[in-house]
Amino acid sequence: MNWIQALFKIDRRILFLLIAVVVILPLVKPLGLPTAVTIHAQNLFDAVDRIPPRTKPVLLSMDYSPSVMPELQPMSLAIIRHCLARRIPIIIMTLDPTGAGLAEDAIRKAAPEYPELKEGVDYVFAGYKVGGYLAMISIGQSFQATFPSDAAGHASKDVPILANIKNYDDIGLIVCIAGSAIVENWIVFAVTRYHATLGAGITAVSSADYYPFLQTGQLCGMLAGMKGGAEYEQLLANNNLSHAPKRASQGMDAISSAHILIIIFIFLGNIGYFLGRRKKA
Amino acid sequence: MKLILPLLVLLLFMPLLAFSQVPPEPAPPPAVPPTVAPPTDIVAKDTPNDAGGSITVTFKPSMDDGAKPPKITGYDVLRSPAGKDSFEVAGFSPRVAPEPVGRINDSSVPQDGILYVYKMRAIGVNGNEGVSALSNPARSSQQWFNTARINALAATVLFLIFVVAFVNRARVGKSLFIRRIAGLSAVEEAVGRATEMGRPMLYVPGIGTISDIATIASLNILAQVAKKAAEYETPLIVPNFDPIVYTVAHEVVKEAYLEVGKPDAFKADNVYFITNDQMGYAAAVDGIMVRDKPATNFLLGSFFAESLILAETGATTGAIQIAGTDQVAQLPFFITACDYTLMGEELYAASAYLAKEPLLLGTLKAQDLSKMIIVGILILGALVTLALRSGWVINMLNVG
Amino acid sequence: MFSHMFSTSVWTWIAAFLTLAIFSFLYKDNPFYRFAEHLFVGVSAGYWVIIYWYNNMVPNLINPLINFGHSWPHVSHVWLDGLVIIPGLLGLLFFSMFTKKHSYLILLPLAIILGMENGLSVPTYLQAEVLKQAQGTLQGIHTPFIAGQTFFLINGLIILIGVIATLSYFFFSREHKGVLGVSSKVGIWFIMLGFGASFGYTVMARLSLLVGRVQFLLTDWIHLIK
Amino acid sequence: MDRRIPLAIVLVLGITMMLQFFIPSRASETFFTDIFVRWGLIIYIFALIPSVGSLIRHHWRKLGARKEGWAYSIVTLIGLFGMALIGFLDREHVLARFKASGLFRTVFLNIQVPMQASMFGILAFYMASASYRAFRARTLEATLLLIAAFIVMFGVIPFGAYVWDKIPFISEWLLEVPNMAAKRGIRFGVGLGIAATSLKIILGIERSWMGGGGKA
Repeated sequence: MNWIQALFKIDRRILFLLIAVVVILPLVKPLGLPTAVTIHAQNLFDAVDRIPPRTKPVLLSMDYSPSVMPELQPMSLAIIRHCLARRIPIIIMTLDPTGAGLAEDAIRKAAPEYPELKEGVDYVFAGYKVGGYLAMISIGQSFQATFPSDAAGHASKDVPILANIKNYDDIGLIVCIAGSAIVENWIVFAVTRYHATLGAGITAVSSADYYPFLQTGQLCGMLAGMKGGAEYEQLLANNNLSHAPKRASQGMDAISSAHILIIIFIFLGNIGYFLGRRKKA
Repeated sequence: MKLILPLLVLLLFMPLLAFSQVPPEPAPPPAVPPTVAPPTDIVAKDTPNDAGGSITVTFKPSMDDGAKPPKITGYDVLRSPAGKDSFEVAGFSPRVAPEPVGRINDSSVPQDGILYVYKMRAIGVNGNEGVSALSNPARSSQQWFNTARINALAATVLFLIFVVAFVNRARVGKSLFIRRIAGLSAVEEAVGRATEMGRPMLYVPGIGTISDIATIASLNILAQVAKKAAEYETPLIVPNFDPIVYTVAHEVVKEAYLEVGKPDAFKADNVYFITNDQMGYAAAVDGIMVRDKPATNFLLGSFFAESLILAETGATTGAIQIAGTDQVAQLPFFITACDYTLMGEELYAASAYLAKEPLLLGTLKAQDLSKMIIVGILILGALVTLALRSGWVINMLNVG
Repeated sequence: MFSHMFSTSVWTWIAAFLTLAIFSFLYKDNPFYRFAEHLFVGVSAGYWVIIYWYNNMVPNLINPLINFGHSWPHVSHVWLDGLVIIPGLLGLLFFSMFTKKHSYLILLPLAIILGMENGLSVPTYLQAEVLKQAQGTLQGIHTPFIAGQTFFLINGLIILIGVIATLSYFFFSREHKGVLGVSSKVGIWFIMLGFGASFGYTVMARLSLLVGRVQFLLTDWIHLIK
Repeated sequence: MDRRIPLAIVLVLGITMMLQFFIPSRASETFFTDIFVRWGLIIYIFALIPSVGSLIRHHWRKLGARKEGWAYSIVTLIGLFGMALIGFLDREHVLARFKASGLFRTVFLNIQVPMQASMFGILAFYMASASYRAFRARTLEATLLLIAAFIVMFGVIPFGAYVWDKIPFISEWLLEVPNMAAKRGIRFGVGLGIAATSLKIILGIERSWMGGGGKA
C-alpha cells in the first residue's frame, strides 16, 4: 500500500515548505484568531488607560537586545501607540546598550501614524543610560541630572515633555520591557524605594519568575511573550485605539498554525507507522 | 564609585527637600502626618566569610512595617566612624514584615579594623521618618576560611578519598566491573563502517571552552577515536570553535597517529579552527556534512542551540551519529536525531570506558559510591522532614 | 514605484540576500548557501579577532606593560601588572605547535589553564550541582509539608522518586537487573517524559525567531506587510 | 622537556585553586581575579593567533591546489581580512560600543547578525522534521517522549485550551515535575562526573590532553 508508506516518510522538504506557508500566510493575510486576554494584560492596559491625557507621562524602558526582538518589540509598539492615541505623553529610554536602535525604530514606526503629535511634546526618546540599577536610583534623585538631554541632544529643560520631570513622582507609570532580570531591579528600586507604579513586558521563558510580584502588587500588570503582545494589540483594537498591523497577533497566528501543523505531522507519521506495522504482522 | 558619592550626598539632603515642600499656608493640625515608629535593636557585626570591607546590620522592623496600606517604604542604613557624628547613607532595605528580623550588608565600609556605628531610619510614605538608636560599634575584617562552605569542603575531601582509594584498588589489580554503555560500544563499529565505505569521519568537539569539562571529556574520547582512525587510515575531520580546544585537539590527533606508528598519515589540515561564532560554526559544519559526506559523525562536548542544526543535518546525510553532552537542555534534540546519545555523566565515563584503563575506571566506582550516598541523604532527608517536621537536613546542605 | 515595493537600502538588500541564501540550505546545498556560509565564517572570525583584541589583549596585556605602574588603581598591586608578562610569554609557546620537534612546548600554557580550571571545578560543581540540587529536592517536600499544601507535597515526592530513579540509571558498576533494573527503568520513563516536555516547549521559542526573520523579509525588504 | 613538568604545574595549580575556593580573604580574591582570570584571558588570546592561522592555511591550501570549491575560500579570506582591517582602522567605533554607527558595526549588523538569526530560523524547520521522524510510538519510552511533547505543544498555544481546558495545566505539570526530576537526576551525575574528571586530570591519571606521550 503506497499511501501508507507515503505517510510514513513524507519528504522533509514538503514539511519545510508547508511550515514556511503556514508561517508566512498569517503574516501576510492575518487570520485574526481570537486572543483570550489575560487579567494581567488587562490590568496593564487599564493602568495606562487611567492616566489623564496631557498630564503625567508614561516612562517606557526598552531594556532588551535585538535577539529577543520578535517577542518584545510588538509590546513596546503597542504601549507607544496606546499612549499616542490617548494623548498620554510618553518618554522612552533604554538601559540596554543595544536598545537604542530598537527604540528609535519603534518611534519611527508609530509616530507617523499620529501626524498631529509632536516630538518633544507628546513623545521623546531620552536615550541609553549606562549603569543598570544605578540609573534607576539616579532618576529617583533627579531626572534632569540623569537625562540632561534627550537622545537627539536637545537640553532636557528645553524639551516640553521632559522639562518638568523632577523624579518618579512626576511619572504616571513606568513600563519596563525586558528579557532579563532587570525587571527585578525596577521592582526593588523604582517601586519599593521610590513607590513608583510599574508594569512589565517579559519574554515567555522568564515570565514564570514574575507571577509572585503580580500577587504582591509590585507589578501592576504584565505581558508575557509574544502572546502578551498579541493580547495588548487585541485590547487596542477592542477599544478602537489603534488599527495598526497587529504584529504579535500575526506572529501568534503563525506560531499556532505551525504548532498545529507539526502536531498533525506527528499524527500522520504515527498512523503510517501503525498501519505499516500491522501489515507486516 | 564616582557616581555613588554624589548620590549619597543627595540622599542625605532628601529630608531637606521634604521641608522645602511645606505648603505656604499653615496646615490644619490633624493633617500633620503621624511620625513612623523607628526600627529597634540595631546590631552591627563583621560580615563572616568575606574579604573584609563589609559589616552586616540586623534590626527589628518598625512597628509600622506590616501596616496596610503601607505606612513606610523601607529603611535607610546610616554609618559613621564610632565617636564621630558624621553619618552617611550606606544602604537601603525594603520593608521586612512579616519577617521578624531585617538584615542588610553594608559592603561599602571604607576601612577594615576601624570601629563604626550604625543607625537606621524608617522612611514613611508621606516623607516623615523614624530614626533608631545607635548600634553597637563594629569593625570589618577579612577571614581566612569560609565556614559556610564546610559542607562543600567535606564533600570535596570525601570525594577525593573515594577517588584515591578506588584508583589504588585498581592499581593493585582488583578487577572493576563496568556495565555496557550502548553509545560507546558503537564507536568501534562506527569507525569500521567509515573505513568500509571509504568515507571520512567527522568529530565535532562542541562549542565549549577548555574550562568545560565536557570539552575535556570529548578530547579524551577524541584521543581514542583518532587512534582507531589512524590504524584503519580513515580520514578524520575535526573542525573547532574554540582556539585553545583547537590547539589541544591538534596535539591529540597528531600524537595518536604517532603512537600507532603512522606519523606521516596525519594531515594537519584536517584538524582546523573555523570561527568563534556559534552559528557561523554551525553553518560551516553543516557544509562539511553535506559535502564531505562523512560516514560517522561524533557530536561530543558542550552544545547549545546549534545541537539540533548539526544533528538533523547529519541525520539526512545518512551518517551514523554518536552524540553526547552534559548540557541537559540539548539532550532531547540529540535523542531524537542521533543514533546513540551519551547523556551527561556517560560522556565523562566514556574515555575511561574506551581506554579500558583500570586507573581511569577507578573514579567511576567513586562516582557510584557517591551516588549511593546522595540517594541515602535524599531518603533520610525526606524521612526527617516528614517524620519530625524538621528542616535540619536541608540546613546542613546550605552553601555559601 | 520601486521604493513602494522594495527597500532602497543596499544594506537591507545584502541582509535579505544572505537570509535567503541561508534558508536555501533547507532545500539542499547550493552555491548561494556555500557563499553565505564561507562569508559568515570569514566575517565572524574577523569580528571576534577584533573584539578580543580591543577588549582583552589591549587592556590586559598591552596597556599594563606600556603604562607600567600607572594603569592600576591600587599601588600595592603594581607587581601584578608586571606579572602579565608571564602569560604573555607562555602564550607565545602556542606557536611551537607548527614545529615538528618542539611542539610539546604548548603543554606549558595548557597545563596552566587546565590546572586552574580543573582545580576550580572540583569544589564548585560538588557544591552547585550536588549539594544545591539535593537541598532543592528536599526543600520541595519540606515547604508544602509545613504549609499543608497536599498537591505540591505529592509533586515534591514524585520529584524525589524521579530523581532517585534517574540517578540509578547512571549507576555504572552493576548490571541493571533486579531492584536496580526496575528503578533505572522508571528513571528512563522520567527522562523521556521530561525530554518530550522540554522539546515541545522549545518549539515555541524557535518559531518566534523564525517569525522575526520572516517579518524582516516581508516588512523591511519587501514592503508586503504594511 | 620532561613530561613531569606540565603534570606538576597542573597538580600544584589545581590544588591551589581548590583551596582558593574555601579562602575568602582579600589576597585570595586578588589571586583569583588578577591572576586566574587575567592570565587565562591573555593565554586565550595567544591561542587565537595560531587558530586563525590554521583557518587561513586551510583555505590558502585549497586555493593553491585549486581544490573543489576553491573560489569559496576567497570569500572566507576576504571576509576575514576585510573585517579585521575595518576593525583596526575604525578603532573608535569598535570601542564606542553603544553607538550604532561606523562601518564595523554596519557590517556586523547587516551581514553577521542576519545570518545568525537565519540559522536560528532554520532550527524551527528542523524541530518540525526531527519531531515528525523521531516521535513514533515504537517503544514505551518513545511513546512517553511523544505524548509529553504532544501535550506541551498543545499547552503553549491558545488552541490547546479550547480543545480541553486542562491541557495548559497538564503541560505545566509535565515541565515542573517529571522534567524537573529528570534534569536534577542527570545533573547530580554531571556534577560528580565533572568533579571526577577534574580530579583525574589534577592527579595526572587522565593524560590524554598531553597527547599519546602522556600514557599513564
